[in-house]
Amino acid sequence: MRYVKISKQNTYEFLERLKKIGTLYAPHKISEKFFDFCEVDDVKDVMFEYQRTIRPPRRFFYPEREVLFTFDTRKVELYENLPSDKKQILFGVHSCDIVALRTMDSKFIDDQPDPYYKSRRENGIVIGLSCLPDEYCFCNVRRVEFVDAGFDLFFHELPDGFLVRVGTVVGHKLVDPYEGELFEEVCPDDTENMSKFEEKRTSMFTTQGNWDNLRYFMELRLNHPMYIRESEKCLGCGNCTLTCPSCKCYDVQDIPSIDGRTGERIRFWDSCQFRSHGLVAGDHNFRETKQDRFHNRYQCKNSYCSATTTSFCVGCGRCTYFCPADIQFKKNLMEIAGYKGGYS
Amino acid sequence: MSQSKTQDEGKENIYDTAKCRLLRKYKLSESDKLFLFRFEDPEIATNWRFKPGQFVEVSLLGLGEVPISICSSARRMGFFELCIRNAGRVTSQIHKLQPGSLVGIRGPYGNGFPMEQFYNRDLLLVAAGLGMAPLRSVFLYAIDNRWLFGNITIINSAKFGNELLFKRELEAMKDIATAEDISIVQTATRDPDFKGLHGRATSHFEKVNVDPKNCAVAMCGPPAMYKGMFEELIARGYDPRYIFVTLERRMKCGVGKCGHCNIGTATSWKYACKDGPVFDYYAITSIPGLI
Amino acid sequence: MSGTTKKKSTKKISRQISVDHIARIEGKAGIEIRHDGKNVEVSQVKIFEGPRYFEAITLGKSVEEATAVFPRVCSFCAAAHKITGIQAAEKAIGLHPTKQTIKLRELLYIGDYIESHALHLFLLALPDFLGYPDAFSMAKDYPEVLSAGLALKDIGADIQTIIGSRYIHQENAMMGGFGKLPTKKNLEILETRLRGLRNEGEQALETLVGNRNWPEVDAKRLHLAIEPFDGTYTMMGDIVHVSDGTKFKVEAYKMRICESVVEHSFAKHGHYNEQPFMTGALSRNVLFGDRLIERAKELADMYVEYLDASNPMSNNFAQAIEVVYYIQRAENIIHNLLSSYKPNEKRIKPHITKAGTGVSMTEAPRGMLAYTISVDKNGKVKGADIVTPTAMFLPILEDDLKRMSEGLLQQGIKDAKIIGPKLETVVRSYDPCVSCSVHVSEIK
Amino acid sequence: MAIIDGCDGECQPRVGVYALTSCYGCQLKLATVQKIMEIANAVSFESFYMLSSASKHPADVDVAFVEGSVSTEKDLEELYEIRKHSRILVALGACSVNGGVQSWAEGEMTHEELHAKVYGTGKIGMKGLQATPISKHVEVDYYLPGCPPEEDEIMYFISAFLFGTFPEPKDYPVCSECRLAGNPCILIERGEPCLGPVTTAGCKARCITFNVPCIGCRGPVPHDTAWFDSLAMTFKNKGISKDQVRERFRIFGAHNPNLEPMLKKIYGGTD
Ligand SMILES: Cc1cc2nc3c(=O)[nH]c(=O)nc-3n(C[C@H](O)[C@H](O)[C@H](O)COP(=O)(O)OP(=O)(O)OC[C@H]3O[C@@H](n4cnc5c(N)ncnc54)[C@H](O)[C@@H]3O)c2cc1C
Ligand code: SF4
Ligand code: SF4
Ligand code: SF4
Repeated sequence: MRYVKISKQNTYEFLERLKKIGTLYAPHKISEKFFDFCEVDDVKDVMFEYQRTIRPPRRFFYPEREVLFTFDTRKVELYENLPSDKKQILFGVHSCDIVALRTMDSKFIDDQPDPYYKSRRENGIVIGLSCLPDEYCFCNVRRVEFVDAGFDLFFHELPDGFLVRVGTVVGHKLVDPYEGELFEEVCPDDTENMSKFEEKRTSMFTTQGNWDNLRYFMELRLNHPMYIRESEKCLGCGNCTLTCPSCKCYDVQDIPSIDGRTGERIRFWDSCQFRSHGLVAGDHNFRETKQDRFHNRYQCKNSYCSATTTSFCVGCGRCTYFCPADIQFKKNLMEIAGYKGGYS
Repeated sequence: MSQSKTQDEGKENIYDTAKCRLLRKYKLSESDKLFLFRFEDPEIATNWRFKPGQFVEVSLLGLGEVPISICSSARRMGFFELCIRNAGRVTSQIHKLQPGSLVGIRGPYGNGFPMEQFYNRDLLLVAAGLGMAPLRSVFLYAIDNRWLFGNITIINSAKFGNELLFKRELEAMKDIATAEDISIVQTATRDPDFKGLHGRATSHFEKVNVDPKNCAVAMCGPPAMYKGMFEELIARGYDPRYIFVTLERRMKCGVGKCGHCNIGTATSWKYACKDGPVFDYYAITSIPGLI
Repeated sequence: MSGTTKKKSTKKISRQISVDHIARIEGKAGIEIRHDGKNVEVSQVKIFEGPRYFEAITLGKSVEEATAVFPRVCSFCAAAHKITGIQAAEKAIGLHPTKQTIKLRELLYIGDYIESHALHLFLLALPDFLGYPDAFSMAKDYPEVLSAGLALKDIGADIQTIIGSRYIHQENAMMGGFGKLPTKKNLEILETRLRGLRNEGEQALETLVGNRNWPEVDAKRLHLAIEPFDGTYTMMGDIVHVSDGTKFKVEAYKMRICESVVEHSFAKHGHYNEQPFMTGALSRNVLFGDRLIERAKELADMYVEYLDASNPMSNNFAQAIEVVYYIQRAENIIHNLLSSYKPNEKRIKPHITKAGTGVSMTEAPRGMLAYTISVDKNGKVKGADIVTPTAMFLPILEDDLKRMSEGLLQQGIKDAKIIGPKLETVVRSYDPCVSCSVHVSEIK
Repeated sequence: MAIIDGCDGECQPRVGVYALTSCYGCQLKLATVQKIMEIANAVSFESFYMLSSASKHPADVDVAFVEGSVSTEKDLEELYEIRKHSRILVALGACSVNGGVQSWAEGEMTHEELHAKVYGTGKIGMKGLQATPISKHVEVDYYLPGCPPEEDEIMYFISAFLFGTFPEPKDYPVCSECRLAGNPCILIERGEPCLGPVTTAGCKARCITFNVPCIGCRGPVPHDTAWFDSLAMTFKNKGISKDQVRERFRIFGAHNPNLEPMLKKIYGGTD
């Protein structure tokens, strides 16, 4: 792998140049407690330290709502509405989110590719950024705290800049023109600093241990009382799934227009926490109660993604942090599996 | 199979549909109609293949898409039939279509029944209500390839006699066959006035003319039926490796992406549209939540 | 819709002209005239709207929630109710909003003016002048007139949406400020759009002038309007002027304008010194028209004979001139705002420590609107009183209808099918807001 | 597609727009949607008093939009009349769907008391009623909630009708739209009582996008999936008083029979 270094000052310049390649998105502080990926207007607004964004990065490749087709009923024809091939650059993606994107790929690209997602993904550049965990993070036990694929560049924080790992050909091409100008060689001190950073980071995770057997306990304790207790609190609002970087359910609807013959076939994010998610004709519902739906998410998120060899949940902590009812996903999982301690 | 107007060569949009013309519609019962379709594009018409138990997504522009099992013989190339119940927004409008209308079709989707595994075996088909739709396709497959299968028994059940799908077709079949190798059992579960058999499918096993040890079973009906049938079949010595059922779930995409049809638990997470809708006995009994 | 029926036998032969449902106004009202062929005995605007007891249902609510409920009195002037209510509530608890907040509120209010006037002039009143039952049928022959109207309605609506969150029931306007301020960019876009709409602004006036065929209902009358602050022409101020030369502080409105319950509607009727009076665009023009500036001033001077203080039909013209004026004023306000805009200015959260009462009056598009709100020390509404423009001008409107029908009767016109529509036109010229008028009244 | 059975897409659907007791905002919204002229071309307005003097009442229509709550006996008579003459009846807006802000709970102050308080006794001839949603009196085919309803939902309904169907139902809360809009959560961050979690989606979290907590103008999520208890519990945990919660819920849901039992369950007897 290729490693280069960039100073903090030059990073701003680099971001400035990235803006010329396409639309640059990076974490911004949007309120007291929340961050979100926003289009970068002034590079000084970019946050290099943040825990998690309120909206997951998947939305840049798989938007909340998009028009798949337009149609005309007189011709009985669907007209494809593929995204434009404008470049989208995501700066500051944490490793959990990068793995989450790869779980998305496994569904949307690996098998019967979804042309909309694929096209955006091909036109996307992902630049990772190191982070320090808070008490909501548990990517370490999900084994995704350090990614080795799925990014074009990955920025590791150093006291005086960033150590950059180059992940793909696209990444090389981003570095090449500025080699020597913005990027310099990595010296042993930098490696030492990265080492220290990683050490500090590892020690900061509040949850430790091995979670590999979790999904078996999930199944062996299907009727754990936790489900009843916690689903009582649940508001069924879908925040957990909508903020999750690896949730992917969508719904499709035809929206006709007022001329009585044309319209749009749109898709938009759905959530398994909504009643209609499992509803079929004749009002039969395969996930009838709030508890059923609550349970469904716990099973789904802990199921296994063979492409990343991890669970679909990457431990980013969003579903807990953004739950208005304050339901603690990590804690509840630990309760089911019988894992001890480490929760604050 | 999809074709698209604006796309480049070789690129395909899995959500695009192919135009199909409605050629005929027949009334099967108060709420069910049988629709005969043909692909408009001759190339698709000749190359389109499906397996019994698979389904298509029928698209009515401005209303949406619905998954519907194909219920015709896999042999009739370019033509296929759908048996559709008027159940809501989309299906009610499909019922109003007149011959000559065009709809969009994509598919076929799902795994379908593993017909090759059924070769040289007797067949027991158990349908309840709309379940007869996919099983008709299995049945016609066996008729079309009669030499590959042993005895066939169909148990077709419905709540009321007039809701028995393909009732007359099946009766006619029996008359033609006269031979003992095809048995048709049609029963109404809640219809005292029905002039025929009464009671649930499980109560008519004496009329089943297959060898349990060498028989493949295909079932389609409500989950509640499966539980009872499983007990009955195992007790009678049917080989569990050859018991298959098809499941219904909400579906939007048909290709394992939209997530609505997800079933199972953390260790075995399935999509009914891709990993199913046909599941075998062991899958059903080992994965909680399938039925 | 209209019909003549014989009244039950009384001593005199009394005949009735009635309009069951006046079209093209906000709300459900009818007209009833009883006459003996020459003189009109009874002329009533009958209001069929149900009561909504706003003052009562907000009692005991926390004042912030109450200010979310008040604007639901009326949709046509939701911003007017919102802002007047908020101001009264702020006065009650002694909260002083920032200058920027006040400017933005005025801008929001202007959005309401433009939208409300455009709607009234183009969709409700112009069909009368051009001889159509509605704007849809008018569209075929006057497409450009209508599209000007729709463009104005849109800008009015968009100003309100951008500042207030939507153009009906703006939740973003709150006590102490706004939840979120419009971005600089959005304000700039509004400014540019407003600049491009000056011609549309004059369209209504031109069309009205070109089709002067209104019924004559001349009569001297009292006009009341609030003196705008800072010597400008706008909707906010502290002193009410009366055309007889008297003035009073808005706080005194309860003493000067009395409301009474009448038999034939859920709307109360307002009087000044026992006399009916007029309020609205025409009154503003009569009392403060000299403060108009630039193009609006020119137009007002040019068409001065159309702005006849004693003819309520002139109200339409006064409104048309206000549209021109407010487009200009909105542009100026945005321009001023932008020069020192603070997009992150925080709302002053109401902090309630003691009981108090606040009064606020503003000029809603249809005329004066008054709010009194009393709050207890826990921030709960203890009392509320709302007087709406329609409630204030209903008595004089009824008088005008009487004059109008008497005039026609004396000309020998007795056919209800002719009189009815003419009466409707008079009602429409006032641009009444029927739902406003009934949802309010005093709690003692 | 045939819009009206038996007329092969040729005839224009007839539409009526009516108001009971309300602020007229919903009609105003309908009258001021961007594409009002296109709607006017696609349908024929048989009755729309606010906009047209060519209105008839009663008029036989395919779709009747009814705004406002039933608040007088006249309202009620009119509503029955409208129902009789309409094929499809749509409740337009909060008042008509849920009773609106003017519906108050009996008990605290009865209707007679309220009436007397505002109008005194005796003088008015007309009789007022406790405001109720129209579904209490007649069958309603479709609901367009909101105070006022959203433009895109009105357009979707009308276009879907032209296609011979209804819009796909929404049975999820504003909260989800709030998240998709990328708003910071007011409830989490500021601990203010936001009704987004129990309010029917469709407004794209309009108010919260302006930093204003939802007051529930679109009414509770249908099919009993508005989890009032869970929300009240959340509010309680955030230190919001029973009184505050009650007032919030009452703005648009005063008549909700579950309100008091729910508060009792979560907060117990204390205030
Ligand atoms: C694999 C499979 C095979 C099927 N085969 C047949 C068949 O052969 N004949 C037949 O009549 N029906 C069949 N169905 C059921 C059929 O799809 C539903 O009856 C139909 O979707 C109802 O749609 P609607 O819009 O008319 O009803 P509504 O109740 O109005 O549906 C509302 C929404 O729910 C969705 N929906 C409702 N039920 C289902 C469902 N079961 N699956 C997916 N989405 C649903 C619809 O897409 C629609 O968007 C099958 C379903 C599945 C999953
Ligand atoms: S389930 Fe929760 S913690 Fe896991 S990836 Fe999704 S949002 Fe993050
Ligand atoms: S602000 Fe309100 S609507 Fe938005 S997420 Fe929080 S609780 Fe839900
Ligand atoms: S956020 Fe709440 S109050 Fe605001 S529009 Fe939506 S439902 Fe109504």
